[in-house]
Amino acid sequence: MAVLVDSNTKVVVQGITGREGSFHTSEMLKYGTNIVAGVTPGKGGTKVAGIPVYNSIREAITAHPEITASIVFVPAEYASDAIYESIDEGINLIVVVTEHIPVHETLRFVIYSKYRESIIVGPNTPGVISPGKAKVGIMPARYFTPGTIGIISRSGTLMYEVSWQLAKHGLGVSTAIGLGGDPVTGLNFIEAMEFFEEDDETEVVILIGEIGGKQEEIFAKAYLRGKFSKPVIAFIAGRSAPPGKKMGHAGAIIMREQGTFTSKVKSLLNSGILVAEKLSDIPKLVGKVLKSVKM
Amino acid sequence: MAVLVDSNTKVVVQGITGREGSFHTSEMLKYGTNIVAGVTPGKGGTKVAGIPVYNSIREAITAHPEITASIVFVPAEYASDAIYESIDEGINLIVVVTEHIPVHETLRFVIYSKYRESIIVGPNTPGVISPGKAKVGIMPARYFTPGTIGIISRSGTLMYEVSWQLAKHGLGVSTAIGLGGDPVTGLNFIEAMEFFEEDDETEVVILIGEIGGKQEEIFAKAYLRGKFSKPVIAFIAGRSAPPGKKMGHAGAIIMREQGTFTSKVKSLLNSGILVAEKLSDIPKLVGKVLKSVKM
Amino acid sequence: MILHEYEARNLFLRYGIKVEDACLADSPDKAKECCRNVPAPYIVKAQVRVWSRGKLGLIKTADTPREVYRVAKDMLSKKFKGRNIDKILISHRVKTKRELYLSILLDRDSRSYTIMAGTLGGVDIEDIAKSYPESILQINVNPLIGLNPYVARYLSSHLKVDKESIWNLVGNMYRLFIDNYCELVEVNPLVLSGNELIAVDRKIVIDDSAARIYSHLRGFWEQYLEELTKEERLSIIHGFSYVELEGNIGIVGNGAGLTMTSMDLIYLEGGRPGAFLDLGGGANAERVRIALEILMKNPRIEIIFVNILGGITRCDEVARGIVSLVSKYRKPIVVRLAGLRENEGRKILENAGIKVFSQLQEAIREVVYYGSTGG
Amino acid sequence: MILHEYEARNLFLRYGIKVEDACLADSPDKAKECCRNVPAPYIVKAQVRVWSRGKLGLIKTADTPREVYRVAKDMLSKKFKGRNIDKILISHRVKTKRELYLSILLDRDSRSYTIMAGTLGGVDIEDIAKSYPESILQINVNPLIGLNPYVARYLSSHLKVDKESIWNLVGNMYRLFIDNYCELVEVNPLVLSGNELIAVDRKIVIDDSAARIYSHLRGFWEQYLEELTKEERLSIIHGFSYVELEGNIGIVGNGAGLTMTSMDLIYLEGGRPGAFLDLGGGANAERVRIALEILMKNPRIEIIFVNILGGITRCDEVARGIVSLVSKYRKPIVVRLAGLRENEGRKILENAGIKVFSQLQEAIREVVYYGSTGG
Repeated sequence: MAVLVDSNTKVVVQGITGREGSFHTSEMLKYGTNIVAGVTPGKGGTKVAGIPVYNSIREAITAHPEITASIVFVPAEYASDAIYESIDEGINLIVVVTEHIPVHETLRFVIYSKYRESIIVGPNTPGVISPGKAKVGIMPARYFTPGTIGIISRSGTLMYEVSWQLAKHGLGVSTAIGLGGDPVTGLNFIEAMEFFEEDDETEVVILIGEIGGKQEEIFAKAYLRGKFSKPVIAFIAGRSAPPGKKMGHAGAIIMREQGTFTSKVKSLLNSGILVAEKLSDIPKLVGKVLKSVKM
Repeated sequence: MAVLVDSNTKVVVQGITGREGSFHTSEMLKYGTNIVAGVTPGKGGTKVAGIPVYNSIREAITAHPEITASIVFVPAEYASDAIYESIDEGINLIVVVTEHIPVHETLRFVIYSKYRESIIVGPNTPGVISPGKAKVGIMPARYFTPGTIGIISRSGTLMYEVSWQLAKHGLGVSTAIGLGGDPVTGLNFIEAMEFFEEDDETEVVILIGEIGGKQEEIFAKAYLRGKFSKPVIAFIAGRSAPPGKKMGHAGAIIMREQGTFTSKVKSLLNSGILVAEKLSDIPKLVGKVLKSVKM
Repeated sequence: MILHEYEARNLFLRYGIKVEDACLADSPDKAKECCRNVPAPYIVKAQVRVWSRGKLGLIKTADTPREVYRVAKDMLSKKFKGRNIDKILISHRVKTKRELYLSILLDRDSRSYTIMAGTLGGVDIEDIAKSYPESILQINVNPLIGLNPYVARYLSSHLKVDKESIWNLVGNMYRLFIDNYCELVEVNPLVLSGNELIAVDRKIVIDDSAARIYSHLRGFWEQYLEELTKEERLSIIHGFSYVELEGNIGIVGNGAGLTMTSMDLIYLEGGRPGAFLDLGGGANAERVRIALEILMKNPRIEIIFVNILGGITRCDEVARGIVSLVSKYRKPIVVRLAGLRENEGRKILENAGIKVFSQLQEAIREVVYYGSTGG
Repeated sequence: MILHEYEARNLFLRYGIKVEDACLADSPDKAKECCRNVPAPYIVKAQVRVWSRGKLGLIKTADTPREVYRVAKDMLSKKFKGRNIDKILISHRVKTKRELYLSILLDRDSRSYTIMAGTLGGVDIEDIAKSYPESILQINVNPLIGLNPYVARYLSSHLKVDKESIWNLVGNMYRLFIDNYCELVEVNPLVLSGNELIAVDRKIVIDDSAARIYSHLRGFWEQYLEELTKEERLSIIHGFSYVELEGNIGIVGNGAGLTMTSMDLIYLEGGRPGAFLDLGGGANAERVRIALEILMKNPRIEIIFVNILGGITRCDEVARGIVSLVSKYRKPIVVRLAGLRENEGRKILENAGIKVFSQLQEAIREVVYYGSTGG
């Protein structure tokens, strides 16, 4: 088992004819992902990497009713429209790779997706990978090996880094979910954890957070209330970031947003979650937890 | 057990100082319903039937954090605002008695309630009663006796009628839910049935439908797919209604809406649901089903 | 409420939608005069609130002002459903490349709006839906989200019209639909003339509940009330649902479900319902009296069945209301009554010679028996 | 991007919100001239994009035009964060009954907008929130629903102001907030003068992603870019996140998380980060070269740490980009590189005398050592 994506996931690529879209279509196909169609308005009838291209999601679904997921490479200006199209046509899982979508637009389609019961991952996400089964995203496959550890990360490259360090210690990943670096995303930590909690194969979950927002604190509170039973190990980036600055996608540091490094680590520890000081401590902590899980 | 309301339900009455609001507050109190507060903007500080009145839902909840449900008697012009107020303040169950709320407004707050996970019953509903426990509504108590039969009805008076006929045959009701007579309502048949499906006490459910819309057909399809395990007995009003006419709240008969008597009865029967020809046949059918359930 | 087509046309104009040249007339002379401003050839349409006017012979073509005069004279002398046809619209018959169909409606079951676009316009959409379902494209629009640009892509590709034109049109129709609390906004046919999209015939249905309370809809609402009979108007003011039928039994009940069920049972027992009157919520004595009076005055009605399952209503009050009317109008009444002070009410009625039942089925049999024997 | 206060004031005016009399000046003479149109007494405010100007001495009062001249001269001769203060706003100091606080912001965690209303305005809202939390009312507004009338009831009762006035004000602020893709629209203080609500000082933060693509925000965006250093501008054009810090180690990474973690590790090992540069997605050779050049030109930076965990990027290309720069600028570089053709890349770098690591922790130690010994 794995969460969100596996070998049964049938993918349509939105924005397949663009530079990013076509490149990653090939990469995903190489990995074994089941890509069945692509969409670019006006480019219907062509092919990319052997995959048929359609003018609209409805056309794609009419030809391939088996489609269950979409990955979006459409530029920021047109991304929201493409996402609404997929939600409205009933696609269950929508992975939004696009960066720089205005946050007001994200807010709207994320709320809408909850009503329609579509799952949105991202925007600004590397995507989701279930090693050995499928990747619906842009992550480099080489850093991921199959296993029983779930990863939920706000940062893409840290997700690769952690998975790689695990691999070097002989530890593998069930599914790694990149939540996306934007201030508002479709899945948050709690919602992503709900999938892992239900997944028989996942024994422990690594949560990679960063400064900004209060998601980690909110997760910690839910964990403390006993919402989840599986062990969680956390790592928070940004301990040395000066206050009031935007560090990459670490979110708008608007006043009144407390999400500091200290408050996050404190509430996580307070909820019985192990917090790694350095990335390189993670495999060790996982090893410890797995041992206690096995007992 | 019972669904939606019971003796633990703590109610705030919106529009408590109006004629309907104050009258039914007394009636509900007489029945034993746990009413803890009322709201009418500008009337804060007064009392109705001994219940304290507040200017807003937030004030009411601050004083009575135990509130779990609201019943709305606010006139149509202001009803939507009152409903949004309750949803936004986190009230779980909102029973909307008000008639004549414009359907566009209902559509919006119903969709919003799903996102916020508030349950709306109505508009234009007699409410919900769990006989012997509590009524959050305007139904006459005398027709309802406690038992193991769930009722879901689009019509108020038919719900009373059926419950009364059951009572005369020694059969009682676990909970009766009036969906409300408007074309768009918060709960539909499927959503209401989900509650009964989970309720240990309910053995059989009576579904009272009428012409207009396709809700009954949609329910039948879900039932056929095996979504529910409990037996259902249906009754449909309007077999003799001439096509193209609005019969009371039987909904706007806009063209392209097929919901005829025949199509409803056909799809219900087709799904293995018993359909009563006359109201008076219902107790007999229930008796039969209960016997087979017991075996 | 179905708007008159000329009201709909005015709304379309106000929302920047291109419509055909037309002119409203209430006499054959005025109709001929209209032809000065409207170029030939013509189409003459009776302004009545009904579906499918074409099938009912309420739409005629004419090529000259003289012919318009003749058609107008004929049409304006007719009655439709008991009312005089008093307004006709003289429209220019637009030369067309293609006739299309476009509508937005409120779909109660999917809890959304639905856009329907058809490549075969100008004919009854229900017939088309049956015979050529693939000619109709459906797009659901969520009320909280509104129109997304992809809607224009879908419409443009299905209807084979320019994306920008259809985006403008559907955007304007959508604003009209929302602002005016419409249950339906329909263009049929939508005509492609040159490169322009023209809304040549239109239908708008407005939600009565909204028309009742919002001042910007008051004009339509008052016009609507004005055209009703006194009885229908009275019903609307009091929140009744009143429908005239073919038979001789008048049915009054509180609640649509109960009233409909009474009608169904009468029908199953072989009786002929002649009017349906749902009191709605709050069946107090005064409302019952007003409702009864409507049925008493209806000449087709020979016997009245009252079905009150009150609970909260005081039955003695209701009974007194009924009794006061019976002496005045002398039509037989059968009553099924239950509620507060039921026994007191029953006594009052029985003293006045009115049969009272508490079981629905028995009451129905009595009514049907009375009805078939002429009281 | 934080708007300048005068830009915010113009937006407020355009949305029909009452503001104080004011005039923008870029010289002491112009400031004095402003006083002809703005009645005394005055408040003079430096136009810089920063929070809490009051605390930083960037807001001064003045009672006469002469005093305004003096204050202006002083203010315009100052620097703030390395830049000249070149614009000041001369505002009329409004007589007040009460000072209030009102803002709308986008709350990522509750996935909604939040309205905050405070009865104590004119001071730092964060201080107030700590000391007098009950003085602040919070109302969440769902983006798909917008403002409901009850919001006016809540605000009016909390702020003790007339319901209609506050409904107008919050409605206009909300439209401004939505139309301009704001992360924050803030009025502090909101002044009650007579019966009028006047937005006397304002702050607006606009979402950079929206400003990048929407033409109606282009004016603000271009003004913003114009005020940046060449390096910052270059960063924004290429989608980098560039932040200058106090130390001597420049950090380049792909991905905010990885770059921040590099910074954290350097800090934990005792090194002093001097600049943070996140390349964002797509770390190709050209982007790496441009980013490196920004750091090479930063005089405070003595050593550069490059952390590329590419995977899809061809490491040999990146390596060639780095090598070409090193010969030109001669600052030491430590590289952590992983990805496609990693070995080829490593060879190219090592041939140019650049230390390459594949383990992050080892690379960090090397950088910190270099950094503390001065390379």
